[in-house]
Amino acid sequence: MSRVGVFVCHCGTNIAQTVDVERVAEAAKSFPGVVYSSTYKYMCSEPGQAMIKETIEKENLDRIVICSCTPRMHEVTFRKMLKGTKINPYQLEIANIREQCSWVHTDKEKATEKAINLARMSVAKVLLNEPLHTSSIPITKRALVIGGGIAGIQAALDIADAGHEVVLVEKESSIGGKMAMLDKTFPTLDCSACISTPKMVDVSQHPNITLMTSSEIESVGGYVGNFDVTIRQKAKYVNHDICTGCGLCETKCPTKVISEFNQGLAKRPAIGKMYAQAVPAKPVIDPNACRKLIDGKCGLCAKLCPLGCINFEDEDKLVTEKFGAIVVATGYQLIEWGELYPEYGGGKYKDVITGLQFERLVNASGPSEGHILRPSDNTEPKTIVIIKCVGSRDPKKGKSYCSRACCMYGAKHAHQILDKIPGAKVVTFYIDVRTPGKNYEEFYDNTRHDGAIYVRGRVSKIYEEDGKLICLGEDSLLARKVAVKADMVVLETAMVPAVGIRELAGMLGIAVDNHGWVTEAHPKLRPVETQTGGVFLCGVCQGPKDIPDTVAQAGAAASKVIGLLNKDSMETSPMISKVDESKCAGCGFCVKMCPYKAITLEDIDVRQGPKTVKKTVAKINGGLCQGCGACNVACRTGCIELLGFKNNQILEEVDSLCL
Amino acid sequence: MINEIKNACLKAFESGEVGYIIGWQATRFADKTTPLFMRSAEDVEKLVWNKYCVNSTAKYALEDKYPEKKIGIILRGCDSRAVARMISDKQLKRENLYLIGVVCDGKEDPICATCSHKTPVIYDVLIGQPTTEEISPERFAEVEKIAAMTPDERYNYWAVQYDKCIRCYACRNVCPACNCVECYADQYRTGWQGKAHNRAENQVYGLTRAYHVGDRCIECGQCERVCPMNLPIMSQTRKMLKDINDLFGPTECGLTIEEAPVLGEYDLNDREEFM
Amino acid sequence: MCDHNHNDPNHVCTCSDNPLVPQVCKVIKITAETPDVKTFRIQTLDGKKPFAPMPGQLAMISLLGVGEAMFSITAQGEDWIESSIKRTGMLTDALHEMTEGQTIAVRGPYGNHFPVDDCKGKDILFIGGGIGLAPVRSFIRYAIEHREDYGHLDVLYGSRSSADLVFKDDLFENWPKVEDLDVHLTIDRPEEGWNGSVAFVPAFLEQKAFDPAGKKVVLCGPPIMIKFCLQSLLKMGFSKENVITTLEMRMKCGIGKCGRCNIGSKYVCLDGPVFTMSELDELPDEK
Amino acid sequence: MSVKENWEPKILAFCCNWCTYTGADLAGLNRMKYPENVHVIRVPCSSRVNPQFIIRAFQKGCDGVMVCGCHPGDCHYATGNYYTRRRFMLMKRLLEHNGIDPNRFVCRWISGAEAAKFRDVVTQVSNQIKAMGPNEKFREPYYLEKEAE
Amino acid sequence: MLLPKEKLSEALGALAAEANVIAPVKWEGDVFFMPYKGGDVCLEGNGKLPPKDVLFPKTEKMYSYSIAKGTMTEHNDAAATILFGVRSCDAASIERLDKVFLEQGYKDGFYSAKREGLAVIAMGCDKPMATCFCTSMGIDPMKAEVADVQMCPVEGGFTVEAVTEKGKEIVKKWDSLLDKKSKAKPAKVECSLNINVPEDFEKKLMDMFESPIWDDVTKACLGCACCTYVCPTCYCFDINQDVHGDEGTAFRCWDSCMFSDYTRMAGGHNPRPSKKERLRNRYLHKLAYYKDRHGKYLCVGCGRCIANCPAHLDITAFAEKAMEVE
Repeated sequence: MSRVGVFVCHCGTNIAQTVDVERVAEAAKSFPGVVYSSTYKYMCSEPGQAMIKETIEKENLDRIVICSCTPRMHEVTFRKMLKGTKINPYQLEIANIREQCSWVHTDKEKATEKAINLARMSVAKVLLNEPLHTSSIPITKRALVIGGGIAGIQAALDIADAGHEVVLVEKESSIGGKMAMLDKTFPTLDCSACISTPKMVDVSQHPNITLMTSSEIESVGGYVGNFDVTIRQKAKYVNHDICTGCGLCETKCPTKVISEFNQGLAKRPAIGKMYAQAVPAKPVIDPNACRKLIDGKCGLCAKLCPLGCINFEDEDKLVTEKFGAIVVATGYQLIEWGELYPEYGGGKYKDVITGLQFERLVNASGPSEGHILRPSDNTEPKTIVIIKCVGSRDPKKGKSYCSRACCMYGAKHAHQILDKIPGAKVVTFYIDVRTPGKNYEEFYDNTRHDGAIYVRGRVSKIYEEDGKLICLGEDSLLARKVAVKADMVVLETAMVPAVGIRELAGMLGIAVDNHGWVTEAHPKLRPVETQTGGVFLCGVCQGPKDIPDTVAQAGAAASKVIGLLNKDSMETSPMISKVDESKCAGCGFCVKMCPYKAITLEDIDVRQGPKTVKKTVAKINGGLCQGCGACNVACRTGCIELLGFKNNQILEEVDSLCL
Repeated sequence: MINEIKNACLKAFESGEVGYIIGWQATRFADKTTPLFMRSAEDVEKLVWNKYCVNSTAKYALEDKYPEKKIGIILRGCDSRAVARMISDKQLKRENLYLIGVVCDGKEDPICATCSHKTPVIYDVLIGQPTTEEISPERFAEVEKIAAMTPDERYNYWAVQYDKCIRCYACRNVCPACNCVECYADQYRTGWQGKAHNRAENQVYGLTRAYHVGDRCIECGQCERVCPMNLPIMSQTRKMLKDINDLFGPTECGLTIEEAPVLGEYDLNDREEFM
Repeated sequence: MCDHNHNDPNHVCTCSDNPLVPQVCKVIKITAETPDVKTFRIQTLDGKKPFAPMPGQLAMISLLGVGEAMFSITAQGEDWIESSIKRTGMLTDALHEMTEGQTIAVRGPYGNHFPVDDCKGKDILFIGGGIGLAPVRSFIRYAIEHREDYGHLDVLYGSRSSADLVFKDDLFENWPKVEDLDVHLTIDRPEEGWNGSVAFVPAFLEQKAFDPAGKKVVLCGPPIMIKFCLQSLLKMGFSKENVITTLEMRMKCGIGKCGRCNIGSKYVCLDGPVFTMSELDELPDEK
Repeated sequence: MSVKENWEPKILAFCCNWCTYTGADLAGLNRMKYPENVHVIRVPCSSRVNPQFIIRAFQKGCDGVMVCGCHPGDCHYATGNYYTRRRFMLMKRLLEHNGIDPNRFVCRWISGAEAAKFRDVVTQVSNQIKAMGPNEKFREPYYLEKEAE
Repeated sequence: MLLPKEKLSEALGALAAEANVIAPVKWEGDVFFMPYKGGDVCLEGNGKLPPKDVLFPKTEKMYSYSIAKGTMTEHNDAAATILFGVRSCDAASIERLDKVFLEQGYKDGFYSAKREGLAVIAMGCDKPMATCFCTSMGIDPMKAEVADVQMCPVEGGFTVEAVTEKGKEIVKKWDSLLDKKSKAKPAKVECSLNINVPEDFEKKLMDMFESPIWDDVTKACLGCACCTYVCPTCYCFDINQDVHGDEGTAFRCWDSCMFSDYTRMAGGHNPRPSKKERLRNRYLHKLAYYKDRHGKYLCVGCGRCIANCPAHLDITAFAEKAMEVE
């Protein structure tokens, strides 16, 4: 039989006061398999550990049970201690006779009785503990950042600065995301471009960062440290290696289509940069607009281009690369308010615009060079109504959550209007004004000080009447109806997850909530990690937030990635599940149950009499399995078992309670 | 009806795709038939179709997982659900099977009274007119009868049953949902199930098996039919099915070939009673 | 109640009146023969031999709380019996972790035994493979004790490597000293420091080319070795009834009651484990 | 059935390492008091507890069994306790269908911070079972005989 | 002599005073051999389970031990029992078990203690069931092999004839109830199910070991142990340990050659891997191996395996098919 040593700790008086430790040690001698038992004042102390190590040698023990405080406290300590002995660190069990025995009971007789039971249960389990060894998986020292907004840019820069290679993938033809569209940012009112463009330039010039614009993720395989990601580089029809970005083609292109970057307030040619400060500053051709690509006519840009960079036969390219970590920074988009709010004109009135459209109007590089003009007749509006929580905090018509940043950029818009249009009248309809940040409240106060009128209530209807937009609402503080004749209305609409986030989450094996926001591993403990090892997240893709929080999260995600990539290999916990392939029937009940998608069904060759046949069995990816054990119960045969908590170990523990 | 089935079998053999077909044949006793494995045309002559064809034909296909040719099976309603069950559990491949569905006329088996699927749910060729199906009100009668007792009465009722059990494992070997490679009860090293024949071990076996198949039981009633000691095994699995019905919505197992068992799923707004 | 064949003079039986209930004994000596084979010397609590087995007979050894299994008795002395056990399963694992002085439970002796009588006056060729030498050794020791009853003795034994040779002291010291007894050793794969033969047992057997006249063969080892050795022996002219072997089968009761170890109508624990090759041919091919 | 006066029930509690076990330790840290008959088995997640362990506990002589885990949504492994919830909703009813007194098997969600809730649940279960007396149902003959001596 | 029908329960009551009487009683819808506690017995058919349980219980403690102390105590407490209402087929099965447990070089202590304390009151069989074929196996329904007292049903009661010394003592106890003058004789009875078993059928069966009929005869079998556990002559058992910390008990319990792990060896090799080999071994054991060893068929024709087989296999159908094979 194996030789078990039982060590009962006094823990000063913490245990010895209500548990007769000598009697526990004495009783332990009678348990099957126990050949030595003793007590000591402080088992976790230096001399305590030395005593244990010495006893292991002297008594030739092969497993030990320590009756002391909670394993959550010193399991790691005692396992490290065992590393120095011939016993495998996992042939150790700890009986919790302090937090769950001596500290919570008063009757010494019964507490000692319980301590003996707990010791017997631990001995019964330790007899079946097998030596376990951590296995290590290599780590590819490259990171992938998905999404080129400020979140992705900041994360990429931090990781690259730490010396690791980064690939930044952006769906649009340029990075910059929503921040590039903004004019000013609250609360400091510093110009958005002045913050983001230098970072964008750093990205393009950073030796460690490879920028892939107009690209999307096609498929993700592998696991933490060893992801193989296939990226689809959509056709640009312009050879960026030769192109110098002179812009000649852009000015000559005859077709004009609605510019998405300018939120539909202006037109753009079929070929061109997304916007002036685009990075990379090189044009691409929009295949749905270019006449040459649609019906073979024109091709003017190809003729004009001095360096012959235009190539109409360009195709999508699929690139597969290996990565150690992935950061999701896919950002957000604004809710399609048109069908949701017909009462606001449902998009018919040209002068009822969204917050981003207003940003483009007020932006110096925008379609109106910064002059706030009514999109309908380009005249300067005198009375502007701002309506907040359009789609947010509205479970029936839009989203139930608050989009967090609109109160602040609503106040900013009011400030900009009062600043740019002297004598303008700004009426802001709100439910609550939320200013949850440093200098946020003061910024809001200044705006009201500048003359912005805040009316508490929702606008119920907007209709056009002789060139004016009549906004009917109610001032719930004064309990009276309000009607404002406005020249223009700005709707601060809700943030919703970016298009395609559900498909991307599916590929990465991460979860999204019912709104589509990516689910973090734990809101407080692991806010920038996901359930899948090696996949991190930052920015609005996790939930509505403003730029300061986004940048903070980007730094946090980067530090997590750097922490991972600094190591050559990663030790996986040995307490993971293992499959006995001879008994596995390949039914797949365990596969769906794994929160980490660590189990896959694969075919193996098995000799069956004369011929070999393909048999489907479950296979576990040691890197992904976190050792929760849910699959163990899914398997009726019991052939998938969590090492350290195998079925026979727990059965012995249950049996030994009532011996 | 018998001739149509025989023709279907002959046609299957002519197609050359089918290795053998499983059906029923007469025995020396008028009130009993036994499974028949037809390999050629003349075997088809022995085929019978009467109210004593109570053996389930489906599970035999499990013993031949890598057949050269297709396995033909003549399916009543419950057998077709058994095939659907085993395909959902990935133990049988649909392409290895040639299924001859026969609309069942009810057999000499108590379960047929509460049968809700006389028409096979899966087949390659169907014989007989499909009937309208509805779930019998008596489905959970037995379970409700036991539920009406007090806990002690219930325990004594089951204690007597499990005193009778002789652990012959016929209920396991006939059940299409019991398709493990090696049953937990045969793995002594793990120690789930003792070998002793006493009430406690029988209860462990009875309850464990009920729990293993509870959310996949197709209510074919074979376990009760084969039990030599006439234990009310279906009342255990039907209790599970009744709970699944009440808690997670109406459930009937073995109706499709990609069926996700209830215990393999979860729903965020399941009933919360452990708060 | 145990009605063994009492007519055999040196048959001593101290087992209790119920053959299924073992006797508590102690392990007085454990010698590690090879990394995975140990020999256990067993004695009753009051220092006597639990029973006096005939060569080739088996004993049901059980470790209280773990399990019971059948092992061949490889040797016996004045007040002890010995059994060599290879580490293959749960019980043997536990046995291999025992220390001297610990208690063990034993019952037996079971099964028939080597045909010591009708081998009298003949030469005997003992062939062993790996742990297969253990049952054969009981007959070799018997033959040495009754040396005058038997003709020329040959011991032909092979194993995977030199470290895997069991009973090294017998092979190298004791048996070569016995007159008219030759020891032939071989290992499967070449090893430095080993100048003996390097060959599988069947091939080594054919090199030796023994003369079958008046010679009995005792052959034990893994089934694959027995199959090929038998072919070689038949090629050399041996007849099947002169080749004796022991069979391995799952056994529970050891006294022909539990019905588990039957091959055809014969019970390996009762009618065996010793069979001649001709007897085996009559049994259905279900080994 | 007269309950021997100094009889103490033996109750087994499977506690998930991340929530309930932490809650139990916290109860210890705050020196909260509860009866001595509950013995905790630590499991990584409540989804590791196989409902068959409950039958085993009653067979091997336990008088009550508890399964405790994180609140749904808080599971350290994301979806573990959703499965636990379904499994034990069904097993609890199956046990009651076979005559086990509902108060002998208790499943509760107790988070890492709810030390007081852990104490209250344990105390309540322990007192209930103490009032009910030893559990005779499903018990192995070995324990019934030992009981008889 | 004749025991009137209405005096039967009184007769049994008299015996029950001194020893425990086992009799066929209706329980939970079937007839089982159970301790007789008054009331009437049920004499139709031969009972769902055979009386073998009396001599060879489903689970039987052999010995208990303490690992630390190394002590061992045997459990062999067999009380005197009287087995009433045993049909000739079950009585023959007791004779078959005696050959196994009491002879062949070893006497099984547990079985022999129970066997010595057992008195068998055989009951002749006037209405064999549809599945009975004991006459084909050379068994006389009205004359049991190991009976201490042979009773046969006749008009108005049962003839009583003491065969052994034990039988005489029992009949003595019934002295006041017996009608000594009656000369009633039981009528000859034939089973409806008959197979004429040829001479040395076992030799032919053993030579058919490799014949192809085994494939289709065993195809429909489910591989369960139903037939072995209802069979009066199946005696296979397994020995196991029930360990509780330091104490342990070795017990023996019924086992079946039809289970997959019955012959699985430590290394995983199994000489009988599939149900075909196992059912072949079972049929051959019943109709060949036992006869080859002990001279009598192990099958006593009670028909329980035919009545209870889930797949409705039939050993007599197999026998007839085997006879056709040359």
